Amino acid sequence: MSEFLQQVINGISLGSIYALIALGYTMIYGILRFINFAHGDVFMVGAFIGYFVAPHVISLTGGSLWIAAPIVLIVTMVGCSALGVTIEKLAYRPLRSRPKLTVLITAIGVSFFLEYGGQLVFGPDPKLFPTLIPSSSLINTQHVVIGTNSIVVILTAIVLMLLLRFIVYNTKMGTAMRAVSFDHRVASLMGINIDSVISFTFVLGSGLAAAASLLYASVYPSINPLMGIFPGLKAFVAAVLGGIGNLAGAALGGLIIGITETFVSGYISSSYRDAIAFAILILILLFKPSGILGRHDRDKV
Amino acid sequence: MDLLTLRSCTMRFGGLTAIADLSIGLAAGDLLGLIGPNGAGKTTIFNMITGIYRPSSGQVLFDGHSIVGLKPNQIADRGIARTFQNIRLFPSMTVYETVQAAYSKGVKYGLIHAVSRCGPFHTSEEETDRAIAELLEYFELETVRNEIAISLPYGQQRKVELLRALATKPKLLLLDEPAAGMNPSEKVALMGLIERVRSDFRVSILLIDHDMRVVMGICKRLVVLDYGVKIAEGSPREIQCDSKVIEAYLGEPTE
Amino acid sequence: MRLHKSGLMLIAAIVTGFAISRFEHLINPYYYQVLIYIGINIILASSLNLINGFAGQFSLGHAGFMAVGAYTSAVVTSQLHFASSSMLNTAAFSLALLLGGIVAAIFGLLVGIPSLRLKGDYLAITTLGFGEIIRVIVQNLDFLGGARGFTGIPKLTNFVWVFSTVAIVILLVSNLINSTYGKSFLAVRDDELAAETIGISSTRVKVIAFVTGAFFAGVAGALYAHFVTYINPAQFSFLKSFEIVVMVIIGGMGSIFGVILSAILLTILPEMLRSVAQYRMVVYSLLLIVIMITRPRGLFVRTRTAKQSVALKTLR
Amino acid sequence: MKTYSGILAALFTTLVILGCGGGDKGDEILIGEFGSLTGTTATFGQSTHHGLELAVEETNNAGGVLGKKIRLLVEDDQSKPEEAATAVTKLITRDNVKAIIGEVASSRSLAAAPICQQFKIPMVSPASTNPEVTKKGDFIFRVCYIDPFQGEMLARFMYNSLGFKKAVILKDVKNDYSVGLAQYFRQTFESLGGTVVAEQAYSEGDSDFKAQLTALKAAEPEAMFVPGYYIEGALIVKQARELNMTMPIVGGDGWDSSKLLEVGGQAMNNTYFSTHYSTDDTAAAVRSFVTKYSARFNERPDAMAALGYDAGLILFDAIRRAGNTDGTAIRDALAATSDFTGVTGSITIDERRNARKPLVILTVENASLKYKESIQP
Repeated sequence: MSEFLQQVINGISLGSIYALIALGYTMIYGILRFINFAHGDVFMVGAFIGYFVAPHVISLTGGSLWIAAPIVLIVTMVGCSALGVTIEKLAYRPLRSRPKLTVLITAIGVSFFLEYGGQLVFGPDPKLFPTLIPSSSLINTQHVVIGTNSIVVILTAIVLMLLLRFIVYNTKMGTAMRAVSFDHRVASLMGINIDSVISFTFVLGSGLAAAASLLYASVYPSINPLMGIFPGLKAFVAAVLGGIGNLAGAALGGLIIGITETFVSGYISSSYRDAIAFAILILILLFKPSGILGRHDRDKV
Repeated sequence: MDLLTLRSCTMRFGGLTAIADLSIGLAAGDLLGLIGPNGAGKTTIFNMITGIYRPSSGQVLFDGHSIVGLKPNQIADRGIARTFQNIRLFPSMTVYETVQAAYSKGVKYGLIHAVSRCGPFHTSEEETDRAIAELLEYFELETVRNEIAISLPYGQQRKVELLRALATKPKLLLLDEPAAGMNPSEKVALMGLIERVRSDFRVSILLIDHDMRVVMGICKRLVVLDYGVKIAEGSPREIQCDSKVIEAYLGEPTE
Repeated sequence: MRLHKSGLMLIAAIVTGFAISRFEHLINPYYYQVLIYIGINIILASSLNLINGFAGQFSLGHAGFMAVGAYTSAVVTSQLHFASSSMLNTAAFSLALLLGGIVAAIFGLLVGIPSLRLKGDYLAITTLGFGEIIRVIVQNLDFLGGARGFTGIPKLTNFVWVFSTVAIVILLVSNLINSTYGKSFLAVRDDELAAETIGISSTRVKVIAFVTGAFFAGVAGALYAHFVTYINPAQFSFLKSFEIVVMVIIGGMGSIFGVILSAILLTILPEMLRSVAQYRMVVYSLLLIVIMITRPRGLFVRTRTAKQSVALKTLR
Repeated sequence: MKTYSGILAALFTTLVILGCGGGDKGDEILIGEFGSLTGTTATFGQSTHHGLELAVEETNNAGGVLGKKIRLLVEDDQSKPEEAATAVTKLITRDNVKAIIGEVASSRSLAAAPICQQFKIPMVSPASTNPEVTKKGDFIFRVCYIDPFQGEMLARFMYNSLGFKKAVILKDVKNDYSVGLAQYFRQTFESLGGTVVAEQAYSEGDSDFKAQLTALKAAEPEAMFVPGYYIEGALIVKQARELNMTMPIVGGDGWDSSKLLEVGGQAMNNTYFSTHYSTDDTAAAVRSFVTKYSARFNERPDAMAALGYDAGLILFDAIRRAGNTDGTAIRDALAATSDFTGVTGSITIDERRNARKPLVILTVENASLKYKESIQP
């Protein structure tokens, strides 16, 4: 029972990180209808920005992590947002009216570029991520341990998700985003500037990926240029699982993948973990192709 | 016995009823016109017959057998072919290839023969080639046979689509607003062609149009639809005098 | 005479292959090796082109089929290998290639079935998932060596085997596509619904495409395994699938000749970039992005009419 | 069709022209290195490369070998076996190298070894520990010990020196090295009378191990064996400590990196791992290597760097003894290597072309490495 409880906490903590990445995937998909394969690598770049920025910030703030961490978070989010918008402008925008497949391949190209470029610039060896979240155990019994890490991860994820929800549903830009995701043409007829909405979406998505990367790196403090591949892929699976284009779905999908993976690792075998995430995905798609919370697109005749 | 029978068919999308309790009969050799204002549910009926939608309730009988629940390609195999309101040609194909695609189902050889080019392959391909050539000639399309179909003028695209449907050798042809976007003289020519096709290919036709005058000339019988409900049925003359029809069309631009 | 044209072409190709193989020892082994990789990549890209380019089903799981073929054939030859007799070797290897292809085709059927319900991105991620599942399963099978890989595969692949297969694949795909029968593939790709309404079963087309494509991916995997002589699951990850997809896209989906050229180009390019070692993957990825922006329909495809481009644009 | 043929012709021409040249210039001895300079295990490839570079520079500064300078040609294999095969073929047949050094990962060495054997070019692997590698032929050597030896020694160490009877294993299923080590450890440990009460697995590149650790903890082990690479090793130890698992944790030579303590910190206390040498070793060879390496690359050498360095020196020594650069002569000289004083100990090449040399066990106390003991073969 105690083992079970521990696994649930491990799972939620991992799942909320997946959820943050998945939100970026799902928003970009909702607006542009293509899989931004480079999203996982934006996540990776976020971790490296944090790696380079954090020591300076920490020394400037006199070592107080409670002040330093939010500053690093903001700097990283700004950095990743700038990267996301740049990628969109340079690589995706020229292709906006082209077949989705072309954009998909371009996204794969961008992903390779960031990974191999990262190996070149940052070096291929793993780096130790500095401590941003003061690590101690909140609950520490013989069998169950809950550290500040897990709690901070879960709380930050919840706050960011609520913030995102507020932006999407209660601001003018959010309304414009929803309009664009519904129909580009109609939205532009309504006087919405599609370009700025898309840029804004990349700002939000990449910012969330940046936050996720800091949380991830704080819990698992080894970062390297290829670290984005699997979390990115899993997050995408989570987005599809929840119903791609659906914010609540992405969060739910992230949690499901995180918890399932943890349970499979703990009770069956971690060697099947990567396969299990995909197996769930395939089953869901076979029985409910639009995902758990997704709406079904009907082929218009 | 009727070739096609719709027996109290209803089609609902969520809370919206697109077709309500509709019954239609079409005898072999008939040319039945289905008219009604925009949004009356005409295309929905076609989608129901061709298996794209499954009716929420009711029966669709073709040649005496129910075709509800069959897939579109199975229904096409039974002998129902259609055209689309917003022409759906294959964007990568020439006119010839488009017709070839319609023949791909009926070739007298299989995958192994296709890839190895032996057995009945060459005989069958020659037969198909001759048949396509005849059809292209009949529709006066032989000069554009190697043009990409969707690069042709609108009127010719309509013809190619009609030809593609006919190439499947249907018993029943469903034409969805074949005259849309044409000028009056083109419309007249097209109606002439449809009438000729009906007799030359011994095919029954169900034709949709929202413009009554287009179909008056060639249809012996008309069904009028409004908001998914059949409001009148009869000869063109009877329909023209029907008060409900006039009411439904009042204020409707009739081009 | 015309009746046997394909057969003659095939025989000519194989005879040429044999003739060249006579001079095998004259070719620098490095070029020889690159040539073999070119051949294997042509098989992989052409077979994926059948699924992606002709049947319009976007698959990201080709490396999985390749893995199935590679491992199946490796098991067969490790059971049947008679080093002493070249006749028996040939027989064993033929059987291994065939079985590799067949088992991969069975997996193709398994993957093809979900494709009946899924489209576009969903299909892409599902096929990617299947590929990864295959890899993970192999990784957990001890009798296949698990993560440690399968060693001691006899080196049976040579120029003749590879380029005979290349000839067969190209001929087969072009014969299929240029036949009336094959038009059903293009029809499903162009407009699935319209294809259905003229009696074409999209189910059948998709399943045939997946099974045939997987078969040849399996054969390519078997050829690969018996050339490299060592295989491990990591070689068949989704990155390998990406590589093959990129070949198809850059060659031009549905262009037989373009895909062959791009398979050649993309095998040689990394070799040419060897001198820039660490930079080469960065250069490669930049090229990929630039090509997609400037020649999105592929490097080797004639430009279509404007109207057609518009129509194709709205397709997916 | 015409333009296509044109393009095709152009492509083939490029293939033929493609980097012609290479070959001996008479005053140089060409040595080929293939390694994972990029890709998933790039960090090992680069360390080995640095070590080897240092060996080449030193040798050349001291006048070279047989009166000639050593020239090192490096090919990146992107951490992929098929790339390793191509790279080695190119080095041998296009560049005409006299010997090959590589690779760290056994999977790539296994792909390259048959090619070296075929062309009768000696290959020296710095760190491939899978026993299969040198079985590929009599031209294939290595300067490290093999997995069965290491697994056995670690099991004996845990059972005899530490005195534990109940162990658990957490291995990397994606990594052939880790799987092998786990297998040999288990065999020996059980034959000694110990029990492996639970075994769990993770995959290379993972960074969350809490699920597996929670399950292992439930088996109540006295000690844990974590064969794998340092980055995962350190994370596993760290997370284990967070989960209140205080038992001793033992790792293999994959743990040896300065990063281990950087990542693990104080959590690494009470861990042990086997390696090839200790940087604290007072032997002259080690001290000079550590000093020179740190000065040249601005980082402390890890085990891979030391093995790369030794692989180079042993090869150059063999060429010197062979008296010429003929492949067979170098092979015979390599096979006769005996008591060579390398950074990683006194190395003798045995009849299976594996290195017979001591295994060093280090422990961590107060977040710094301490020499524990050396186990002679």
